[in-house]
Amino acid sequence: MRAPDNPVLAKGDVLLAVDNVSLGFGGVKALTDVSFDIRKSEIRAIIGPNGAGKTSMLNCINGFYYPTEGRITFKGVKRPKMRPYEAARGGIARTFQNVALFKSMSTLDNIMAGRSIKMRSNFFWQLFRHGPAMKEEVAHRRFVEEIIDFLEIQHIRKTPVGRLPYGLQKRVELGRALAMEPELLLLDEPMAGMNLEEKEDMSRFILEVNQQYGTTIALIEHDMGVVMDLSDRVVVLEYGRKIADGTPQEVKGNQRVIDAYLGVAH
Amino acid sequence: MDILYKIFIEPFVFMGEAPDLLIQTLWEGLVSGVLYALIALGFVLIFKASGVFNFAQGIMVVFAALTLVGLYEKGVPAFLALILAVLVMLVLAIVVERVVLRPLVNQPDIILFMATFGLTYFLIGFGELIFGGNPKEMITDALFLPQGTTELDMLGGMVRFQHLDIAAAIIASIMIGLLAVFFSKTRIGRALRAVADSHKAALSVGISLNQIWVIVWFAAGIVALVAGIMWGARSGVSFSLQIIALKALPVLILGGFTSIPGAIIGGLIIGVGEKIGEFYWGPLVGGGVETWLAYVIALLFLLYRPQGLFGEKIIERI
Amino acid sequence: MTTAADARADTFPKLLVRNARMRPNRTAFRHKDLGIWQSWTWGEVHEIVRAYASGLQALGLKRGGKIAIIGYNRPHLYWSIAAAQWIGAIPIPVYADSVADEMAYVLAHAEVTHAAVQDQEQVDKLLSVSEQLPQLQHVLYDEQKGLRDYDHGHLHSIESVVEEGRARLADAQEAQAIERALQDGKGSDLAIILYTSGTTGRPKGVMLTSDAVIAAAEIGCDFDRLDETDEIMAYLPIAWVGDHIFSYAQVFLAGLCVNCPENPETVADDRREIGATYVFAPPRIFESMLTLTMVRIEDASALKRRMFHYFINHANKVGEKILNREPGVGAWDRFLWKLGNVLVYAPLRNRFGMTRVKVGYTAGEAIGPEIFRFYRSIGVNLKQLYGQTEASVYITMQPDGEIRADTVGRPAPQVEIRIAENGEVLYRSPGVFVGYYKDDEKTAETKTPDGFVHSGDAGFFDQNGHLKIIDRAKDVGKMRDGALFPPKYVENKLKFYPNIKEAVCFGDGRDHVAAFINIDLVAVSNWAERNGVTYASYQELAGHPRVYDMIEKHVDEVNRSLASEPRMGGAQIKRFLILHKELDADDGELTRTQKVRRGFIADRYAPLIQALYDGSTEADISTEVTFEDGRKGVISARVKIKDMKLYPAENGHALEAAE
Amino acid sequence: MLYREAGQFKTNYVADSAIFPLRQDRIGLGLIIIAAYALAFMGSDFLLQAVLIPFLVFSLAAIGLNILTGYTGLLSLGTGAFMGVGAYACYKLMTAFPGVNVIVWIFVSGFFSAAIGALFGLPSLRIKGFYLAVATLAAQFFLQWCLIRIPWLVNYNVSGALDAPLRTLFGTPIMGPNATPQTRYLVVLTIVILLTWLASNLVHGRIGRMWIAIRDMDLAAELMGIRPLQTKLLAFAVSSYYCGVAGALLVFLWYGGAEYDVFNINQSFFILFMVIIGGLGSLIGSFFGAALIFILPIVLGIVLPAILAPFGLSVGADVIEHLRFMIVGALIIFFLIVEPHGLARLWQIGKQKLLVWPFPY
Repeated sequence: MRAPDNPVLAKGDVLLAVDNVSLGFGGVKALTDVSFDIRKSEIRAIIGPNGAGKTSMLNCINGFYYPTEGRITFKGVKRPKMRPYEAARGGIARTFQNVALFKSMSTLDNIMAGRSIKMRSNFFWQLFRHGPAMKEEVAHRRFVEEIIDFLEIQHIRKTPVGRLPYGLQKRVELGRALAMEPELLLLDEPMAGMNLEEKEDMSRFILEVNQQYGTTIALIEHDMGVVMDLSDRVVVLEYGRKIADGTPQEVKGNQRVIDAYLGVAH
Repeated sequence: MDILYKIFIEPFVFMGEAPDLLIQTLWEGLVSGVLYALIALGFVLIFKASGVFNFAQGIMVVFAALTLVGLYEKGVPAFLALILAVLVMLVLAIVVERVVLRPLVNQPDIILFMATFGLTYFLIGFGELIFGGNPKEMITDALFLPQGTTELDMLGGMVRFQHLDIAAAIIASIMIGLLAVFFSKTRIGRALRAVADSHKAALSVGISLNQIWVIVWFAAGIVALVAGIMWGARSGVSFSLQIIALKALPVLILGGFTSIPGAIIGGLIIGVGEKIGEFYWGPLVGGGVETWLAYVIALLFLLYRPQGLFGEKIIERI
Repeated sequence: MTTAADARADTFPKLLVRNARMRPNRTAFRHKDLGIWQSWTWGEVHEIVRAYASGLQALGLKRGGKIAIIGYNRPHLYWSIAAAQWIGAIPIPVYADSVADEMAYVLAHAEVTHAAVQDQEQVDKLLSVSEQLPQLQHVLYDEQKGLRDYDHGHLHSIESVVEEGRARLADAQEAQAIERALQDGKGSDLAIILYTSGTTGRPKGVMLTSDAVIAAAEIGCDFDRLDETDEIMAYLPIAWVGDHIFSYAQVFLAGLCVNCPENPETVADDRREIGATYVFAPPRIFESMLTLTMVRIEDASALKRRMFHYFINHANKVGEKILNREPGVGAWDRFLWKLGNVLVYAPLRNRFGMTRVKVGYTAGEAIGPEIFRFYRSIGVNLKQLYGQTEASVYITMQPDGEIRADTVGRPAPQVEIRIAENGEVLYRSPGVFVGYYKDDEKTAETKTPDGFVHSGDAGFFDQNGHLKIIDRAKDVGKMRDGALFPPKYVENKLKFYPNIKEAVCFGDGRDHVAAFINIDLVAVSNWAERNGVTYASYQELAGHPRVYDMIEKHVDEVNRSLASEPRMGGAQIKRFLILHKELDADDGELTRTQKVRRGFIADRYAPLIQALYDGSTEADISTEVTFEDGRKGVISARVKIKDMKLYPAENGHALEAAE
Repeated sequence: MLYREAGQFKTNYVADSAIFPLRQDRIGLGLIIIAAYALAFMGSDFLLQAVLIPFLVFSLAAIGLNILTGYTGLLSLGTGAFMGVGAYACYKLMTAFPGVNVIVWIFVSGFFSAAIGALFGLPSLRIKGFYLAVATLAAQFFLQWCLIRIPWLVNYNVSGALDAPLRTLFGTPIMGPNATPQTRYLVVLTIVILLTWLASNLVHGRIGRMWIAIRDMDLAAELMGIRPLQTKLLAFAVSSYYCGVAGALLVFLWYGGAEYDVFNINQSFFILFMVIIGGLGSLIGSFFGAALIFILPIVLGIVLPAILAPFGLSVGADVIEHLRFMIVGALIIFFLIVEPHGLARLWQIGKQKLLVWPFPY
C-alpha cells in the first residue's frame, strides 16, 4: 500500500521527529520548543498535567495544526504545511480525547469509513454497487471483520454507535483507526473514563496491536500505572515545555516530573 | 479590451463626471441599507437569544404592516391601530414561544429553522385570510409621515431627497439606538446577552428562558412593524415584501449572526453596494443585478473571512 | 432412517465418509465468524477431517491415545473429535469454563497426550498447569489471536496441522495409511470418554463405544424423523453428552447441519438468524426466555399488553389441544388461535428463533409445567426427555400426542426400564456405557450384572405408563415421622415461580421441611419497579418485607399442592428464608451446570439451617465470596425467617412406582 | 409482526450488506413497484397528471437535496435554480439535436446542473451551516437572473418561456401536447426508480459512508484521510444532477412548458420542506416528504370544502387556498415537534416495532 519511494524503516529507526516545535494561538503559547522523537514499533507515551499541551502536540503531529516554529520530520522527510487528510494518507491515524465517532453509523460502518482511504473503486461501479465496487466492499469488509474480531465487538457490529456505552465507543474508535492500517497510531487518552476491566482490555488491545502488527503508537494517558506498564519511552510535558524524556523508570525518578505531578492537584 | 474598459474604467469615469448622481445613488443605497439593517436586527435579536434562525422575520414585517393598515381600513384611528398592531405582535410572540419554541427546545438548529418556515406559511395563509391578498397603501398621512421632496443643488447637479426616506433613515436610526441601549443598559438586555453565552447563565439572572424568548420575539415584532411601516410607505404593503427579508441574509453574513453593529454596518454596505452596482455596472449585463449582487458580495466576503465581519476567529478543536 | 447399506458405517469417521459420498454438497457445518455464516459442505468437512487425522498422526497421536477437546462450540473442535476417532484415538471433551485445576485433574486422569483447544485463554490455562500434565505433548489451537509470540515448539494451529496432513496425504502411502486407519475402526471401539461433572466428588469418565453412541443417536433420529434438511444450533458445552449426541452424533448420522454461534453473547441473535428446526435447551433457558418475555411485555403499551395476555390466555386454553390435534376445539376457538398466531404466537416464535422448529427438547432437570405448556400452547413442539450420560442420553421420551408437563414420557425405543425397591429407576439399552474410565469399583456399583444401569433417580410410572421422576434416589430422605422427603421435587415446585431462581430444601431426619430461597433478580427487580419498592442492592431487595410477603404466597401455594399429592403431604415447607446472595458456581455452591450442591450449601450456611430449626426469627451469616475478577471478599447479613401454614395431607396412595 | 427473520441468515458479505437484507422487505418493495406500474393503467388522468407525476418529480428533487443536506449535512437553498439549469439544458439539447432521443437528453441535462452545482459548492470547504445556505442562495438568485437574462437559453422565444416539443419513444409520444398522462407517468416512474436505485447504491457504499462521515464529524473524517473538498463537491454534483433531471422532468413531462419563475426561491424551500419533513438522510423519507408536502395540499383542497359545507360555509377558492397555507404551515410545525427526524424515522420506528413485535423493544 505504501508508495515505493517511501523508505521502509526497521524497528528502532526514528519514524517521526519533533524538533524545537512551538505552537501559539494569538497570544497563548500551547507548545514551546518541544523536541522528541518516536521510533518505529515503539509505544511512546506523552504525559503531563492538564493543559500541558499534549493534545496540541498530537494535533501538530497529524497536521491539524501547523507549528509556528520548529519542524516535524516524518519518515525522514520534513513535513510541509499540510491538510490533516494528507497526514492521514501518509500513515498517521488517531483517536480522540472525546470520542469522535460518526454517531449515526453502526460500528461496522464506522470502521468501514476508516477504510475509505484504502478503497479505490470508481464512481461508476459505486453507482451500480457491482463488479469492482462490490468486490472491494467485500474484501474490506473482511478486513474490518478481523478488526471487529480482534477488538471483541462482534455483538455490537450493527448497533448505531450513538447507543453504545462510552467504553465500547472508545473501542470502536480504536477499530476505526486500525482500519487505516497506520504506521503511526496516535491515541488521545484511550482509557479516559473507563473502569478497571475496560482499561485492562484496552491495554491488552494496545499491546497486541503493537506486537502483532508492529504499529508504532504514541499515546496520551493520565493513568500512570497504565503508562508505566505499556510504554517503552515516555515524554513529559508541562506548560507546553518538555521536562523529561526517557524510559518509564527514568521518568518516574525525575524530580521535575515528581514536582509537576505533586504540584498540580488532580 | 473594450469589455475591461467598460468594467474597470468607464464606471469610475462616470462617477467622477457626475458626482451628483453618485451622491444620489449613495443616498438611496444608504436608505435601503438602513432598512436592511433594521430587518437584519430582527434576525440578530432572535438568533442571539434563542439560536433560532428566524425565517419568519420577513413575513412578520408584512404581517405587522398589514395589521396596521387593515385595522385602519376597518375604521380604527391610526394611532390606536398602531397600538393594537403592537399588541398583536406581542400575542404573536407569546403564541410562538408557547406553540413552537417550547416544544422544540434543544432540537438542532435546522429543525428550528424549518419550524419558522412553517410559521411563515401559517402567517401567509392567516394574513391573506383576514386582510385579503391584494396590495395595500401604507397609511402615510394618518401616521404623519412626511412626504414630498427636497432638491438640493450640489456638485453641479440636483440631488433629490425624499422626505419619507429622510424620515425612514431617522426613525430606523432611533430604533437601532433604542435597541442598543436596551441591550446594554437594561436588566433584561443583560440577561439576553447572557443567554447568548449560555442558557444556565441566563437562569442565574432570574429570568426564565421562556420569558426571554417572548421578550425577544416581541422586540423583533416591533422592529418588524417599524420596518413594515417604512418599507410599506415606500413601496406599498404586499406579500412580496417578504422577499426583501431575504436580503437581510447577506447582511447577516457580512455582519455576523450575533453582532448588532455588524448588522448595521452590513446593512449599509449591502444597501449602498447593491445600488452602486446596479447603477454603474448593471447596464453592462442587462440590469437586474440587484437581485443577486448582495448575495455574491456576501459570498465573496465569506470566502475571505468565514466568520463574518465581527465574528471571532474560529479555532477548531478536537 | 438408516439403511442396510449404512450398517457398515459403524464409526463416526465412516459415517463422515458416507455423508461425503451421499450428500457432498449439502452444508454440514456453519459458524458465524467474521460477521457471516461461514459454511462447509460434507465434502469439505470430509477432506479437512481426513487431512487433520493424518496431521494428528504426524504429531504422534496413536490408536487408543487420548486427546482433550476444550473450548466453545467451534467446527474445528468437532472436527478434532472426528479426526481423533478416524485414527482410533479417544477424544476427551472438557468443559471450557472449568478452572485450570479442575481441568488438570480430568486431563491427568485421562492421560491425554494431545489437546485441541479453542483459543489463547485455554492455552494459557493448560500452560499454567503444565507441570501436572507431564504426558501432554502437543497443544493445538483454533484461534490464533494473541498466540503469535508463544513458543510454538509444542503449540500448533489446527489449520497448520490440517495443512501438514494435506501435504502428507499427497503421498500415496500416507493416503493408504489413513484409509487403513479408517477401516481399522470398529463399532465396539471406544468412541469417546465424557466426564460427568457430578454433584459430588471428582468427575467420572463415562466410556462410550461407537456402537452405543450411534445406537443412541439412531433412537433420537428415528423417533423424531430427523434428516439432512434439519438445522441445529450448537451452543451447549461440547463436553456434555447432550451436545455430543445432538450436535455431533446425530449430525453425522442423519446429515443434519450444525450451526456454531459467533460467541456466547450472541447466541440469542444467532439462534434467530439460523432459525433451527431441531432445538435443545435445558429448562433454565426456556425459563429465562419466558421471564424476559413477561418482563418486556410489561413495558409495552396497555393495548398491546392486553392483546398479548388475551391471546396467551386463549392459547393456554386451546393451544396444546390444537398442537396435539386433539378433537374438541370449536371452530371459533380455532379461529381465535389462528388470529392469535398472526398477532402474537408466530411473532413470539420468531423472536425466540423458533419459527422453523420441528421438535424441541428440554431435559436435565424438571421444567415448570406452566413454562412447558406456554411454549407448546404457542405452537412450539417442545418435548421432554429423560436421559443420562451413561445411557448416551435417551432413557424415556415423549411420543407425539402424549406430551405432558409433569412426566418425562415412555421408555425410548430399545430401552428397558425397571423400578427398584427404593424407587430408583434402572435401565438397559444399546446406548449404555462400557464403564467408568479407570474406576471399576464405581462401574460395578452402577451396572448390574445383567446390564441394567442404576440411574440414581427415584421415580414411578403413572397410570398412562409415563415415567415421573421425583428426585435423586439418594436424596429422597425420610422425615423423622417417616414421611417421604424428596427435596428436589419440592424445590422444583418452588422454582416454577419466575420470582424464585433457586431453592434449597432441608428435612431429611428432621421434624419439618425448611427452605432457602434465592430470588430471581430480573423478575423481582422488575416487580419491585412496578410496585414502587426501592432498594439499593441485591441484599436489600432479598430482605425486603414485601418481597418476603410475595415469596410467602408462592410457598403457600406449593404447600397446598404438596398436600394434595400422594405421600407428599409431609414435605410441606414449615419455615423459609430468602438468601442474601445469589448462589454461585464461582463460590462452589452450584455445579458448572448450575445444579445446587446441597451438602456444600448445608455446611456453608450451617448457622442459617440451625436458625431454621431452632425457631428464631432471624439469623446472622457471613460468607466468603469470589468476585468476577477473582478477588475474594466476605459478605455478611442478617436474614429473616418466616413461618408457614401447613395443610392437612390427603392420605393418598403409596408411590405406585415402588411396586 | 409481519417479519419472520428467523432462518434468514447470510453466508456471504454480499448478501449481508444487501440494502434490503430481509426477504419481507424485498417482497414489499416488489409489490410497491408493481402497484406503481399498475397505477398507470388503473389511475385516472387526474390522478396521474395532477398527483402522481408531480409527486415522483418532487421525490426525485428531494432525493437530490437529501444527498446534499441529509447525507452530507450541507444546507442548500439553491435547489430551484439547479432544477432550472437542468430544465434549460434539456431544452437547449433537445432542440439543438432533435435526432437524439429525448430520454438521453434528460439524463445528460443533469450533468449541466451537476457542473454548476459543483461550482457553487466550492465555498463549502470554508463555509459551514447557515453561512453556506446563504452562499447557495447566491446561486439561486444569480442563476435565476441568468435564466431570465439570456434569451439564447429559450432559443430567443418571444414569450421567454420553455415549451415541450413533441418527442417520442418507440413511436409513442412521451412529450408534448400529444403525450398522454399515462405514457408520461410511465417514463417518469421508470426514471425515478432507476435513479433512486442508483442513489441507494451510492449512499450505502464507500461514497455514502464518506458523506455521512463528513456530516457527523467533519474533522474526524478529515483526520481519517477523507478529502473534505472532493467529498463535498461530489455531493454537490450528484445532488445537483438529481435536481437537474427533476427540473427537466418537471417542465417537460409534467407542466409541458414553463417560465423561469417555477425555479424561484420558493421552489427551493418547497423541496427543502420535503426533505426535512420526510427525514434527513433517508431516501424513502424523500418520497414521504414529497407525498406530504405536495399531496396534502391537494387533498386539503378537495377535503376542506367538503368539511366546511355542512356548516353552511360555502367558501371561495381563495379562502381554501389560504386555509391550505395555514394548515400546511401548522402541520410542518406539528411534525417537527412530534418527530424532528422526519417521517422516515417514524417509518423506521414502525418497522422496528414490527420486527420486535410483540415486544416493545
